[in-house]
Amino acid sequence: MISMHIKRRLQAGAREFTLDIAIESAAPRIALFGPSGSGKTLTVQAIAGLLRPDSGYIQVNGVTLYSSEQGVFLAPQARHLAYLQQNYGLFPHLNVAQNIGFGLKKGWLNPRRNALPEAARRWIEAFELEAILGSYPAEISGGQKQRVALARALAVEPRMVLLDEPLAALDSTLRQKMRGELAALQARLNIPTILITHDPADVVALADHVYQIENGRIVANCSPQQLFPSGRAAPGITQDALKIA
Amino acid sequence: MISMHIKRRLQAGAREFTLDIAIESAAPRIALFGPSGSGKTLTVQAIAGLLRPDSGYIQVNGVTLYSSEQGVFLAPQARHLAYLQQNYGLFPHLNVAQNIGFGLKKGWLNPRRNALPEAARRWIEAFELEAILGSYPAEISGGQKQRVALARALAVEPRMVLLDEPLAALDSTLRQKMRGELAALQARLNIPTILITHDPADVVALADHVYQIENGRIVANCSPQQLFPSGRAAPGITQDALKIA
Amino acid sequence: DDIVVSAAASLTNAFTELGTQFQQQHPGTKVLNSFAASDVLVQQIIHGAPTDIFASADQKAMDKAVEAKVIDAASRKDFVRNEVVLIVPADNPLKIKSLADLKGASVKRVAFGNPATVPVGRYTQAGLEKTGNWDDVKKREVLGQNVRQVLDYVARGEVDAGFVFATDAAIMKGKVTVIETLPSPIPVLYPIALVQREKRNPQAADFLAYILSPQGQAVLAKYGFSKP
Amino acid sequence: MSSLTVPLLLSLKVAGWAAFFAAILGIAMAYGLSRWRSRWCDVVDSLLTLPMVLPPTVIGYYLLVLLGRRGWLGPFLEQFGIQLVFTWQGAVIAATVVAFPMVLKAARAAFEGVDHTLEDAARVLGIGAPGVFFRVTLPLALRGILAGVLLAFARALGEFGATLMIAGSIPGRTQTLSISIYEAVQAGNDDLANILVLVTSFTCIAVLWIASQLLPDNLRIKGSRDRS
Amino acid sequence: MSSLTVPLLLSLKVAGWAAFFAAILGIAMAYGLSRWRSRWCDVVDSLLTLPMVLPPTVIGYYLLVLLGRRGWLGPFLEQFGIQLVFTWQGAVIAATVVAFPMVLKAARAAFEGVDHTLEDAARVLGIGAPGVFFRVTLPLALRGILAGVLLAFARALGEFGATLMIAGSIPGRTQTLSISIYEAVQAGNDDLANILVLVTSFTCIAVLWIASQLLPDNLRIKGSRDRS
Ligand SMILES: Nc1ncnc2c1ncn2[C@@H]1O[C@H](COP(=O)(O)OP(=O)(O)OP(=O)(O)O)[C@@H](O)[C@H]1O
Ligand SMILES: Nc1ncnc2c1ncn2[C@@H]1O[C@H](COP(=O)(O)OP(=O)(O)OP(=O)(O)O)[C@@H](O)[C@H]1O
Ligand code: MOO
Ligand SMILES: [Mg+2]
Ligand SMILES: [Mg+2]
Repeated sequence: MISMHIKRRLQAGAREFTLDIAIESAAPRIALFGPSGSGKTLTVQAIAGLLRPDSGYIQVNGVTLYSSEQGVFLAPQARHLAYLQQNYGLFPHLNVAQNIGFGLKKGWLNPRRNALPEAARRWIEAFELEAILGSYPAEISGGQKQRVALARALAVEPRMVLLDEPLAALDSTLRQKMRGELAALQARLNIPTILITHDPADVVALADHVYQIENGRIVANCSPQQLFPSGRAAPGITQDALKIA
Repeated sequence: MISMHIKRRLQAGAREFTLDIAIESAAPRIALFGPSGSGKTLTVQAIAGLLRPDSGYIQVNGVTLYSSEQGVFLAPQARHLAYLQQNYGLFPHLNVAQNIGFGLKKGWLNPRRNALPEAARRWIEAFELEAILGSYPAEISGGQKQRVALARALAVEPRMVLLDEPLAALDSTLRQKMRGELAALQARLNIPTILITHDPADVVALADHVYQIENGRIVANCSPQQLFPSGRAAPGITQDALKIA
Repeated sequence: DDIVVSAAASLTNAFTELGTQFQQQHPGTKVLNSFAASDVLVQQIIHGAPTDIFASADQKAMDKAVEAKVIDAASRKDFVRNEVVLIVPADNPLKIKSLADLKGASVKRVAFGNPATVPVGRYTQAGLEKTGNWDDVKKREVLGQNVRQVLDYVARGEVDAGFVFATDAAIMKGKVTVIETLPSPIPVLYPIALVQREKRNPQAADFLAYILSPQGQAVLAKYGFSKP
Repeated sequence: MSSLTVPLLLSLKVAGWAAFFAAILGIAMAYGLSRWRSRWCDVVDSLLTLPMVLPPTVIGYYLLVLLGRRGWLGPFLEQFGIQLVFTWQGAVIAATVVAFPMVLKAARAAFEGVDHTLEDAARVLGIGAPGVFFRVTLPLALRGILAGVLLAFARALGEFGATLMIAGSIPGRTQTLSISIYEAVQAGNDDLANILVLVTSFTCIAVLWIASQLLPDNLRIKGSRDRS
Repeated sequence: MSSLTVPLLLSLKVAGWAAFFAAILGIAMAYGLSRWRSRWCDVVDSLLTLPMVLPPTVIGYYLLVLLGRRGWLGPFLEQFGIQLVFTWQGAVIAATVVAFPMVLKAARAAFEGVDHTLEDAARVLGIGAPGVFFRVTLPLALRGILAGVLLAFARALGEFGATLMIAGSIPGRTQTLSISIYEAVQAGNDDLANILVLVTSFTCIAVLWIASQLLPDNLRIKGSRDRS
């Protein structure tokens, strides 16, 4: 479903970070796994069109999103992806309902305060957001923000879903529930997913193939079952499994 | 170590949220556990002095931080606490070294770009931040931000530590390492801690007493062992245990 | 229809009344006065301001307009005479009694119009040069951008003395005292003329005639202007 | 009474239009500058600030040279029957030129303060460039921009030097409140001047206050609402 | 040559001091207003904007009434040997009054745009109120404030009406570049005017450009650095 090989150098003062990521997978659901600062977020941003690689190509479902050779760089708008940012990226001037409906209303104007498109309703119920529809991002909790951002990303029925730690701020009950919702969505729409997570349970439930990133490079890949045989492994075990993989 | 009972009503448009939290604990290390939007962050903000209760009192180690009866409301500056915000709250105009040294340099001027106080060095090593000292918050990854915020909070050697999901954005290796660092800090300084987390392993390692919040109220409290007998329980088990407690 | 008149600032009060009277006699006609320093008016007219009549406070400004060929030179006439006077604040703290007293050490500041840009300044400089007081005054100069600014400075006692038109001094009788009239080598004569342009209001000539008529001259006399 | 309401309404009309044009121009240029990553940005910005640095009268003079009947653009405009000298439209142009750098500077600072990750989020959600601008960037910058536009309005209301030059001071047609005040002060008519100043002040406070209430509440939030 | 450098240096001195005082005043008041949660905030803000709305000449007139030799404060100041009318210090006051609303409005918008959670973070870290202001709030608002201060400087450089009134136009002492330009234009001395305008423009562009380079790079970041 995804085939990419990109290079990009980033400079921050004296420090330099080189991203050199090659992924070639027929699996519709991929997980990126790796230590903090290894390049997971940058990879996903490159796929979304927010980071322009220095060279290489990105293909999703046969569509070329980027290719330095062919001189193709699709604008983020034209990629029809959903991207859940690690910091949520909610619009502070819009309430929860407007945030969720944002991508569903095209054109030059924001959705009205109480207009709620049908397509959004499904996610509001699934993620238990009814009560806070009229609140602004500054007035809701961390977990609520994460759920709103997820609903906003999924509501546009994207071609592919990019999730950067989608469930990190949630308590376990909610996390289980939303994991189920995401899995059901994947099954229903057969929608390719790239997932960044630190939770083995997420990987088992939401991915068919795991790529391990370290220091800007893919160092290994395997199936979730190889990584977490029990499916409910404790963190320590996880890590060991990955090292073997 | 902490004794508090506070009430506060919050209004966001038509929605209303009532916080009514009573905690009375001799345990130095407390965990707050509860669903998203239940009031954990608000409780911790009240202790830090960032949310002013409508009525009640807050005492930490015998020091009255707030009391509506006595008309006491200590300024945040005077409380000598460390607070790790859920969204990190890093200063965008200061690099990582300056952010970490921020609380250590009093007065009207920010620390210089390459000045690194001795007290900060310990945390930079412990949290593996050496490489990014010169970078700005916009140039580092999510997990790096979380570690910088934690180092900044701990560097001032506070009377009490308030941690709002301190390890949520970290991969498991790093999470284990930092959990160990925090536990060591608690043991060394005998420093009271209030921890918000969704990870049972954090609770077991870092708390002596667990309070469960729901909808703005404390609904139960128990020891971590009662909650997670194995110490490495999977999320599903956790939740069931809590429901019994 | 509208007759547009560009008139020197020192004519403000007199021309406002003239316009009103003319309107009463010619119902349906409106006289629109635009007042500013004469040199400003010249610039506006040269650059095509849709004005019908130009009344200047000195010949130099009118000459500039004629040179630029924006004036119907045949209609040019001197229509009033004025005088430049030395004034001091009403209470005259320095007891200035004549031009010669301006030399005194206690006299710190004397205001007058900027000769480069204001007619009254040009008259003042010429007059003082003739009486031989120019260098003494120049040392104490505070330049005004028009007559009224000079008048204001004197009325407030910010300067020790100043030179203005007699007609202006008359407006603030209670606040300033006229010491003496400055002899002027150039006669202080105001010229007026029709502006040369295609769509000039035909009634403009009538208004010009009215200003020159005994009725008009009476109004001007009321404000202190004498016959040319 | 009409000696008060006529210039007042004229002033509001002129300042309103000037603020409007200044806003459009200033916002467009500021947005361009904030996106244009080049060393020349700041130079162009300074160049565009020049109308503030030159004395308004001089701006007025250059406008006269440009737009006058014998100016560079004047004859061209006249073909379409557009006449700017001595009309209120001319006053609008003068006030716009003088006021628009304020919108420019304020809007540029505001645009550069907008969090780019939010614009990114909108883009990924499939919203095209105009949508991103009108739905995310502009609302998030609105507070700063509004401050600039209000400054521009105030400046336009007080504008006087450039206006006097290009539009003249024709009562009822181009005599704005500012010019009336100026003339009242010049004429030594202190009472009228004080009344006019009071009226201007009151009007201006009212307009600015109303405008500052326009900012929707939800655009005032930044970070968490004050909780203590 | 000195007919150029003397007014230029004087102008820079006056505008520099005026921008400095306007910055101090404007920042202090803006900070107060941005913290003061009250319905009256916006009214006070509009009131403080008034110096922009009144014609500069009128501001100058009121300053004269206030600070003049016979004004309300003038005699009191004179006891201390402080004389403001007809001095360059007077010009600084006039320019400050006219320019400070720009800093006020820009700084207020900038302060209100600062994320409060960052100030909270600093407070909890034990930093007192002045520290929070100078180390967090001010740097985060600096971009907007600087825009306002530069506007104020430009405005002060171009200030002319109020300056002319209170400082007079004494060549070499209070005749600023703006006033020189005005006089050259009025006198029809176009060549000199053009040279002076070029000098002003060039100086101003240079000063504004240098100032805009003062903003440290790390204060330009907002959200992630542009990655594409
Ligand atoms: N704008 C930038 N300029 C320079 N370096 C950057 C920039 N953004 C990120 N980096 C660096 O690139 C590396 C990879 O960042 P990335 O955000 O992809 O990490 P990550 O794998 O998502 O980590 P985490 O799990 O902590 O979120 C990090 O070391 C980071 O410091
Ligand atoms: N400024 C505010 N105004 C009104 N309501 C608010 C405000 N801030 C938070 N709330 C509401 O108060 C409740 C508790 O919020 P809080 O941030 O404490 O939740 P939390 O327990 O930390 O949740 P999470 O685990 O998702 O971070 C939520 O329902 C939230 O929407
Ligand atoms: O043109 Mo005037 O009347 O000398 O100011
Ligand atoms: Mg990341
Ligand atoms: Mg929270």
